[in-house]
Amino acid sequence: MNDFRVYLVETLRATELAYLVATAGFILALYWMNSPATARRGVLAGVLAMALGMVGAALDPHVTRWVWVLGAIGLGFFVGVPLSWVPLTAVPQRTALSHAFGGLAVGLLGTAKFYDWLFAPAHAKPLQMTAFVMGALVAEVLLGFLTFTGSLMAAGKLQEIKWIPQRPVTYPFQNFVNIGLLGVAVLCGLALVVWQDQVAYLFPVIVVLSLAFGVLLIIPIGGADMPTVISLLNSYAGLSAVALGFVLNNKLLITAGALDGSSGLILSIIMCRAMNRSFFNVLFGAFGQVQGKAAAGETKTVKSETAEGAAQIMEQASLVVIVPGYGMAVAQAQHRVKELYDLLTKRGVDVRFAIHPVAGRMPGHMNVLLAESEIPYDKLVEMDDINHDLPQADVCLVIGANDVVNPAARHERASPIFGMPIIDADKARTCFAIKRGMNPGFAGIENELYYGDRTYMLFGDAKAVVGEIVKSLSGGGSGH
Amino acid sequence: MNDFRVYLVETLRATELAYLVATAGFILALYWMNSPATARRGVLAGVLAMALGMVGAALDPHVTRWVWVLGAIGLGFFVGVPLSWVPLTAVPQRTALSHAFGGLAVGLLGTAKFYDWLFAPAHAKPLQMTAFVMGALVAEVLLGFLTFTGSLMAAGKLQEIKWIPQRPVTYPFQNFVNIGLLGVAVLCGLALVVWQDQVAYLFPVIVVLSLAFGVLLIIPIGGADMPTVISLLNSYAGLSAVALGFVLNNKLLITAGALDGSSGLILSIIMCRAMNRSFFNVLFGAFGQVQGKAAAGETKTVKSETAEGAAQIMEQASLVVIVPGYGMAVAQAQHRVKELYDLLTKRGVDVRFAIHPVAGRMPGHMNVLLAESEIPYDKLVEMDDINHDLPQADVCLVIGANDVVNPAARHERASPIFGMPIIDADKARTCFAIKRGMNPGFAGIENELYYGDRTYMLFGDAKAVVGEIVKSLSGGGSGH
Amino acid sequence: PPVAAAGTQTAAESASEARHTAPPVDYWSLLFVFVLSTFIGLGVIGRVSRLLHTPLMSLTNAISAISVVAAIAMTGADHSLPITILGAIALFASTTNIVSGFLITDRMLKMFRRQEPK
Amino acid sequence: PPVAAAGTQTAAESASEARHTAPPVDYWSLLFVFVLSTFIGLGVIGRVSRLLHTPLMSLTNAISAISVVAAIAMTGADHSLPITILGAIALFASTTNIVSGFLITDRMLKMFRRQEPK
Ligand SMILES: NC(=O)c1ccc[n+]([C@@H]2O[C@H](COP(=O)([O-])OP(=O)(O)OC[C@H]3O[C@@H](n4cnc5c(N)ncnc54)[C@H](OP(=O)(O)O)[C@@H]3O)[C@@H](O)[C@H]2O)c1
Ligand SMILES: NC(=O)c1ccc[n+]([C@@H]2O[C@H](COP(=O)([O-])OP(=O)(O)OC[C@H]3O[C@@H](n4cnc5c(N)ncnc54)[C@H](OP(=O)(O)O)[C@@H]3O)[C@@H](O)[C@H]2O)c1
Repeated sequence: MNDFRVYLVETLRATELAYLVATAGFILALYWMNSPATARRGVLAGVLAMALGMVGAALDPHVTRWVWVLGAIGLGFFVGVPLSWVPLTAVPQRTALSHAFGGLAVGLLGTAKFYDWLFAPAHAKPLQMTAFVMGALVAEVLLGFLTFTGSLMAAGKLQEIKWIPQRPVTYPFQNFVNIGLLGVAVLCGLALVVWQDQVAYLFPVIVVLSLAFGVLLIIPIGGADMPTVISLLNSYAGLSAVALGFVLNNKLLITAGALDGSSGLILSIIMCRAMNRSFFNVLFGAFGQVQGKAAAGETKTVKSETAEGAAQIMEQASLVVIVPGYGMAVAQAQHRVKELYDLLTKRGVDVRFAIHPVAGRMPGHMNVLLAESEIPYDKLVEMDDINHDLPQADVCLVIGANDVVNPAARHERASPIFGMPIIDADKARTCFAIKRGMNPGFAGIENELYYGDRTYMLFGDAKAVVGEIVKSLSGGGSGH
Repeated sequence: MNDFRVYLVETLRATELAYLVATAGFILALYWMNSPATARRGVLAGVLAMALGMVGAALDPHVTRWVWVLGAIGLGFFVGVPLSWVPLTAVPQRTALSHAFGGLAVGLLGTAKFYDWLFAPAHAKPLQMTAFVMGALVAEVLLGFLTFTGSLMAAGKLQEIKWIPQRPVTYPFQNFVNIGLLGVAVLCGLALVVWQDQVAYLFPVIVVLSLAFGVLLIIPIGGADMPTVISLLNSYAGLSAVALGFVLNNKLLITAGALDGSSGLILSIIMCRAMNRSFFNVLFGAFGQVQGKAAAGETKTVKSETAEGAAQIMEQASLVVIVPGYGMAVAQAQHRVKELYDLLTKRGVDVRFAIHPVAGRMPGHMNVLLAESEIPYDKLVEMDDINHDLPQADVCLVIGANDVVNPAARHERASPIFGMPIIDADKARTCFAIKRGMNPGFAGIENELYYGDRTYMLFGDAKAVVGEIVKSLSGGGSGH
Repeated sequence: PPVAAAGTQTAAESASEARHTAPPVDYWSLLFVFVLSTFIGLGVIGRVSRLLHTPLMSLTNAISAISVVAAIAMTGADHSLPITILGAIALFASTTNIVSGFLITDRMLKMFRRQEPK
Repeated sequence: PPVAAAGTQTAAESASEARHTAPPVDYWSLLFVFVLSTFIGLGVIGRVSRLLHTPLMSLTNAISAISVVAAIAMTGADHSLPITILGAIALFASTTNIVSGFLITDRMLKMFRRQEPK
């Protein structure tokens, strides 16, 4: 058995081959995500690539402690399977938690590698600790542990755990403290690169500093900015895998890590752009800290409408555009929305969904929820396309969206969302807005849409209100 | 000076760095070709990358014979600059000739490397000739010399050189002979891989066989299929550079060669698809061999029209679609077409150009010609888009196009072009077709479009006929 | 090119030592691999459908657990107990990510369907 | 991984010899580089505007003259005359391709212009 593995690995180079094929598999996995029609094939490619990579690693003739290996893998399955059953609203938290696990794994591997090298007798070092390798090892440990605590904090903020403050926590000279901390960690790393095992005691210092830095990096960022931060942490996780690949001379780690790193980067750029904010603003802007300045002076009045009234108007419409937002996710109203969609479609009304890139709390949030309720994905229209149609829409129904339909983004220079592209709900002939009260959304500002001439509020929980509309549609129009 | 180079290369790894940056440059060069607005930036990136690569190579401290190096480079400039002045109609030939040069260079380098290794004393071999390296070397030489003679043949056919037959040359068992020849070359290669310098005499055999194979591969292919073949040869040239990279452990050769190889492959696939033919059919189909079967039975009649008549009708049109083809290229009519475009546009007529992917004799042929005459490129519409507009077009003016507007592709199962997507010239209200006589186009078949109810022929050379239309437009309508 | 200058050792020492332990590494190749993969990542991710950004996040999350291959080697080879334990924790954590990441991605993707033809 | 089994030599021989001549090569890294570049090529070329397929052909033609880097080493280093001559011919041929390829591509691209705003 072991001879056979030696033959496979040393003569046939089976590991290298497996890694090469696995790389191609990961690339295809991401490539196939370009359309929902091929996306599941992409997952399959990813699973096969990962399995191939694991088999390739297990072929290594040095791997003999099967009890440990299989035990850890089994335990991983045991925990991983239930973790995949979380409700869809908890997907951001799960992703963050998962990044924390990933960061921990990479950090521990780096630590293990370091001490393995340190304690090995001089004539049989397990790896040649050149400056390059030591540098990569330090970068890997730093990124890994930083991702670990940072992601834990992010997960906590998203889950709204009590003892983790949701609002940004700021204190004087915060950025100086953070940068100083990072600077010390980097200096320790440089010292290790130069003096190697003579300053081995600096290694635990780096570990502690990165753990602390992860926490400090996240606390000044508001809970609602967490999706962007998670994406960025994903990028860090990828980069730490790359660094591990440099340490171990493992090309699969490098390719998969780089794919990951670029993915996280691009997603956070997309989010920042859709919010018209910069990276810098997200990371250091303490967004969502100032609050309540919205409730200024003059009292404006809103008109409200009943669910029955709204149902009647929608029934007569020829084009209804529905704008879902974070409120729909909170209320879990997507299945009711599907019933509404079915009823209106049956009556010959053309119903389309306007999807803003940052509606909800993670990129693509609305798409997943609406897909869950089995609304066909060709009815989900991107912002730029639907804005062409909105002036012709008879009704625009806003379900728990706020910032993404706030016209202040178009003209109010002082507004924190100024310049963010929005869905032109105010251009439809009639606009109905479902929300529980007059609370602001994520950006913490008032929305003049609600005070518009053609806007009518439908106050209440999104699930309840849509349910009422559905009831009056199916009751009143059953003989239709 | 030399010490400095040693320091740069061995300590700073300047060559590797230059190659890495050059690789990124080549990728960006191709990436920027995605739009005419950025394409020239792409050329700049390519030039800089190439220069960086050359500098990187010249940093090698072993490079000392500057007279030879600079002499050869100078001579290359001396010949290369005039070669870039060829008229645009000769671009396919120039490209083919250039591939021949490239193939020759790679082939010679492989040969030089082989004999350099063979004649070196056993204790100072310039490279470690593992099975892998020998295999790569053989592949490189094979592909290089095959590309050399194959491209020369292709250039000859395109230039219509007298002693190179235009029509496919076939003989019995042709494919067997070709495959046999290739088989022998591959066997010789395998022998070299196994027995190395003991069978060194097989190396010249491989060289001769690949030179012969290049010729034999091309002669059964018709002159008009040359563009596809050139693209494929481009792909081979790229692969041979990759093989050279494996021999020399040079990553820049591998990356640039692979970019090239995939580019050639994709372009030939695009061409094949647009002609609805398979690779196999192009390479072994002897297309264009059978001729004249078109002139069958019944005599149909065509209507012809004068240039003045056509001018009158176009003047009154609101949408004119112009379909250029190979005949426009032959007649060099593009500047007259631009005058026609200007006159009609000035009169408020909407003029658009319908560009078929394989109109002319190379991909993008029509675009380049029309761009040369300064027609704005946003007026050049791709086939699928223009086919939507054609039923609304008042006039469709076909200038020297034939196969790409042949309705037989839609319904005549027996036709060699059956299934090829075409431009729906027959759906316009009126169709004018400019050509010199009733000769068939590249595919050698009759075109029922010319016999249609709404089609009128404008017989004559494309340049002359368009010139007459322009004259009568500017004469008759000058007071407009 | 492989043997890079080691800190306190002479080149000859480190080279001969390398034969006993691990072969010298061609870092420039690794850098090439990194740069090329980054290009691929940027190209491929830019083309992912906006509909699928949430599943994309969980898919890349699963892929980032690729450190599992290093964890297997660390856990399975003959190391001292503390190192084996660190390796096993890493292996457990990565496997969890792989399993839950792929499963939840697939669960989400299953929900996307086209309008049924009527 | 680098030292692959050489035909007639023992591994030790070839390794010691390698130190004198050229360092051992990590072929698997090179294969990775090849596969990754091919992926990039397929992705990038598929996105090239159809308008520009002719200039693309001459641009890739220029890029395929990358063998120039090998030709420089072959011509410039201390080799026997026949080999230097072969190298010089290759260097001449590649330079020709580079120069004419880039120049003609640029000449074609210069011709593409947008509708001037009126
Ligand atoms: N998607 C992303 O990737 C992402 C990432 C980071 C940040 N963001 C930010 O998140 C925001 C998303 O905008 P959005 O318009 O979707 O949401 P929003 O602006 O946060 O507004 C949500 C609205 O829903 C209402 N609501 C909450 N629970 C409800 C329930 N159960 N029933 C009915 N209504 C309910 C709330 O008003 P009441 O309390 O009055 O009901 C609130 O005004 C943007 O500012 C975006 O920049 C998004
Ligand atoms: N573009 C590519 O990449 C590519 C590659 C390989 C093959 N092809 C093939 O090439 C063909 C291209 O189609 P096409 O419609 O452009 O051309 P075509 O079918 O070859 O027809 C060209 C027509 O132009 C006429 N013509 C020639 N010289 C002329 C002149 N001086 N003035 C006026 N008319 C003249 C000819 O008729 P008269 O002799 O009667 O005047 C001929 O019928 C397709 O079959 C395609 O598959 C293209």
